[in-house]
Amino acid sequence: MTEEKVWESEGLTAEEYEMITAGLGRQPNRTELGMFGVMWSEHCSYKNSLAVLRSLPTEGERVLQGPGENAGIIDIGDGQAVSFKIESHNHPSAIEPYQGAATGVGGIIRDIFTMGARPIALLDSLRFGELDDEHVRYLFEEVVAGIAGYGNSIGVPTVAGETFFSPKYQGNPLVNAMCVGLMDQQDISTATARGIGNPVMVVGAATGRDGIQGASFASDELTEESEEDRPAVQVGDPFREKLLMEASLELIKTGALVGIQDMGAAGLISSSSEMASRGEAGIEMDTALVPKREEGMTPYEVLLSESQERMLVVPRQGKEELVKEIFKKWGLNAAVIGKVTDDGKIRVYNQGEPAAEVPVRLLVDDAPVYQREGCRPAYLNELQEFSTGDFLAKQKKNRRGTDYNQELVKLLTSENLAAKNSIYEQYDHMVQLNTVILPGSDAAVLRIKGKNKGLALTVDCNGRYCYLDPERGAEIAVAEAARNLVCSGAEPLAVTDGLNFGNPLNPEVFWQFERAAAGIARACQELATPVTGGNVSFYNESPAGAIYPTPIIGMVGLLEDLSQATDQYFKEEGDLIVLLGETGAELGGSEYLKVIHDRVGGKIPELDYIREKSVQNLCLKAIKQGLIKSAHDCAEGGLAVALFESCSGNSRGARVTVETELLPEELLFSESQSRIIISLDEENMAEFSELADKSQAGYQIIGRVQGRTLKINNLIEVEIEELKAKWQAALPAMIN
Amino acid sequence: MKFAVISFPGSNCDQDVCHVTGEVLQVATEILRHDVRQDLTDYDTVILPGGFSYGDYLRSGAIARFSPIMEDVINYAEAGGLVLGICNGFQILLEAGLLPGAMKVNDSVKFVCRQVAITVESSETAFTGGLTRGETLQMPVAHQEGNYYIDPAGLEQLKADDQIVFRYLNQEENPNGSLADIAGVCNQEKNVLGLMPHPERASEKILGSEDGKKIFASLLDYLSSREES
Amino acid sequence: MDWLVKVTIQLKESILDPQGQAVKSGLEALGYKNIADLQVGKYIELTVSDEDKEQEVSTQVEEMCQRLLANPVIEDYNYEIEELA
Amino acid sequence: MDWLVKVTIQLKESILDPQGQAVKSGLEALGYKNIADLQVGKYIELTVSDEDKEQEVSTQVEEMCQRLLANPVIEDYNYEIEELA
Ligand SMILES: Nc1ncnc2c1ncn2[C@@H]1O[C@H](COP(=O)(O)OP(=O)(O)O)[C@@H](O)[C@H]1O
Ligand SMILES: [Mg+2]
Repeated sequence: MTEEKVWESEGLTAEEYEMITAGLGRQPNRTELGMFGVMWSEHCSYKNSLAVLRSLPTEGERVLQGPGENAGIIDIGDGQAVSFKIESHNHPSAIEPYQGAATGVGGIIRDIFTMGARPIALLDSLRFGELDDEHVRYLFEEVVAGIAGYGNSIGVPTVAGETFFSPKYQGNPLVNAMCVGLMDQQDISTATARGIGNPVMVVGAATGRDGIQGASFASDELTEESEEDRPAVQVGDPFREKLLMEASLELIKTGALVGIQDMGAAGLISSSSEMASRGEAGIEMDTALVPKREEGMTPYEVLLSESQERMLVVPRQGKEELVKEIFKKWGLNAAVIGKVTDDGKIRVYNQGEPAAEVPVRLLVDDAPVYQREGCRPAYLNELQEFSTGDFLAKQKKNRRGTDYNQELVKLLTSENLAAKNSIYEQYDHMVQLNTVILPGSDAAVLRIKGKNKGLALTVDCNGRYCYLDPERGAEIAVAEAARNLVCSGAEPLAVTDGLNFGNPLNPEVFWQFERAAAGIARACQELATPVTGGNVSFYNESPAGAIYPTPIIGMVGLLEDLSQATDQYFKEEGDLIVLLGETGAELGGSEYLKVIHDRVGGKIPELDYIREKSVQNLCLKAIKQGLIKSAHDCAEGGLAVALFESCSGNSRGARVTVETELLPEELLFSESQSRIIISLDEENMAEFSELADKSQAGYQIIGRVQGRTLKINNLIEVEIEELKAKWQAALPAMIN
Repeated sequence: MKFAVISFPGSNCDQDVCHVTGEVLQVATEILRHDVRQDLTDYDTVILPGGFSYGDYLRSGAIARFSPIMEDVINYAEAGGLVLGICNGFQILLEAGLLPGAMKVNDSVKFVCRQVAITVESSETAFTGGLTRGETLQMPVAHQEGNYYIDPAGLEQLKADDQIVFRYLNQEENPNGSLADIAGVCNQEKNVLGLMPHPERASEKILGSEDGKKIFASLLDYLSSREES
Repeated sequence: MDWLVKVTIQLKESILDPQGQAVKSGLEALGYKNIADLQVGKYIELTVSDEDKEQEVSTQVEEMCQRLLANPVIEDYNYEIEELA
Repeated sequence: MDWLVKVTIQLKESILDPQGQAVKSGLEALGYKNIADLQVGKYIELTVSDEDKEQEVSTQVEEMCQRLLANPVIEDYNYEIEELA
């Protein structure tokens, strides 16, 4: 390495190196340069995304903690609060899928209990290439096993998720995990270092050389060599994290803490400097005092290690022994490594020898922020101009006597619409005894013990929509998430967003990012669901190019009355089936086009907020008045698929007749937004109509729960039991 | 009446069991730490809950079995005390030799969490006295190592002594490939029971099934009639 | 003196090995068709320090296997002991 | 000709081995205090049939390790090949 290019090995640019020398008034030493390298990486500094993220709505009556802390917090009444956040672990999962996914789960769980909340649920949002590829099958199986391995062991149920396959994720899978925690508002903790002289302590696992430079690794594209990028991968220890979680929550309850922060990406340096920055303080520490499991580690290595299952805590002076006692009881280390100072500097020693001295401001607050240029991608014109109407007309000529039964079967046994039970049955989704609506329905519902309240949880995003129209695609993700919560009887409260994109230095990718953020902002504004936190993951590219833009929306909703929890399954013979909203000729970007015609293109469905809100309000009102028995969001695969899903749960049939001008494939498979399929006792229909007539939602009775088959007009008639067996067998069959 | 639930490092169903016995069934329940020796004679039942004690590293239950309190559990069981092991608790009882046989990894080699149907094979224990032989119960399982194994002679012995307490209804319902569809066994004296399904997850209507509560109810009936006599 | 001990643990022969079966079919799916048999077990490597005689180490390791490392109901074990420099 | 292959797989050095740590403290609790180091890995025993040359078997096993049995990102592997009677 030539002397002039030292910054390159730390992932910094020449200009950034200039900024550092100017800020310090001298050249940084090797350790200091390493500190800047990780702190100014995309992963820690959000340097390419911050400007755009500022446009997201973050305020609301229930928001107790917005973006900026480890996780957001919302008020759910009765002095209780919910903390939640989503986090990506894409690159580690690409090279070591089991451990990558497992440590992703471990990291997001730490973010939640750091806030003082007990983790009560996990969700996972997964993207892979197509399963006909051997390596994709390996990634898929190992990622699922890794999420299971960590979540099951630590005893936090994984209650919902989504799984989507497309060649665009070949080589760069997405593994996003969301955690939700419950707490008393009085236990809210923050990641702040305050109070001159207060001790700074490292607690939890011992530090090793694992994961050094993981944050920089996450801020770079995957290359052929990445597989050999050994130090960036860690092995998780859910057993130890369970102990760490219990010890940390016990410690928080004592009130002895000023601040607590988990050590995730960029380890000790990031946690200490961020805590100091929030408290407008300095920190002085000696790396020799950090408990280690390897010999001869340099300060650089100790500062940058990403060893898992560790926390940094700042107790009040004199509480050191209490901290040690609690951690000892749980079989964990706790060591004082330094103290809070008033000079605004991070000062690092090694056995008393100065190793680094950097102003916190320069390291954290003054990290560069770039206003990148976006540029509308060239591919869009062609794809959006693709006319599904013309295409279908042409197809019609060639395809006489379409067998819609067969098309439905083909859709339901395709990878994206196939049943996902073989995934979520690998997750313990019941531990903690709160899961009232299990995975498989629109949203999971958890009870809150001791109260008659419940929480509804979902994650949603259609990356293909976002590829065809990032802004509306993102809006639809928010709307769908809210709709999923409403269908289960909950009022949507707030959002965490996991923004997964390609290389932001590519103007076309940056444009996707900007548009998607604008879409989220608009939809969250309209639906009154503020964003309380999230995660940005750039550089999701493989030699084959960027992934679909994938802004994942995690949403939390509240049920004031748990007895109103509603699932998507038809219940009783004879019940009426009603469709809220309206079906249009909207097959652009649909599963139908992809699966049946191998096409990706067209205009994605419209989103009309007046209709969306009307449909959601009507559905929620009807649930609250006890009028309806099931509600199901009509999404990917359209009406036919949604009806089948409603039939499948309790193995009920349905007779459905819809008067329509639409082509059969449009009626059956169009993915128009703002639609919900409900079922209700005929007795309640009059009362429901009264409600519905006052609403702008639009609705029509389309049939009845009846028999053992699903019959739609004269187009489709399928045996439910038989199709259900095929639907559930499809995914396992693709793997073996 | 008083129950003890033993919490090992990595147990994660200790609070769940405590919720059901304490809140739902209203029996005084204490959670006892693994590392504190304790005279258990005052407790009417000792429950080893589910979870991943010591991360299930090496083999499920292998390390937990040597926790200090296990000596007390063994003494308690040998003196005729009632011991219930659920899932990981069952695995620990096997490792401790309080129950015969051993656990292998599921045939699928995967963790499995779902509702299964099991049948009651013996009503000769304190935990199943209120149930009828042949009765079907719906209960969730959640485990990766529930593939019960015992050698052929051992199996004959189990049958001869009526020690098979629960079986999965049939092969399809069997989530792990266990020998003879075994879901739960007891010791010869019938005071120690281990089972893979989680009765505490099926003890409240809102969670889908109350069949698990029948096991706890049997136990309570047994204990109160014992108190009376 | 320090000793390096290498322990292998396997399911007894008569007992079906689900993990071995899964790995075997995994390999077959990758095109390795001529695997007659495959078993997955555990490999434990440990360093025992400050013992003078190999015999003592071996007694200890035997005990550790019996008590903790293996489950004699279903598993067999084997070990080798090497003297470390 | 048939061949017996014995593969051992272990985590690479500076990578955390939670399992090894747990087993080591388990043994310590049982009174075995002089264990300096302990790692838990996998042991796979397989029989490869109908290959004529050891060299071919070894090429195959090397490949199997790389592709499926181990993940070279975090694991090291070793194997021995024996000719079976
Ligand atoms: N990776 C996963 N983990 C957990 N649950 C999943 C996963 N993938 C899908 N699911 C569950 O399967 C069901 C169907 O998923 P999806 O089709 O995405 O639902 P929806 O269209 O209603 O959002 C949901 O209940 C979802 O929570
Ligand atoms: Mg969805």
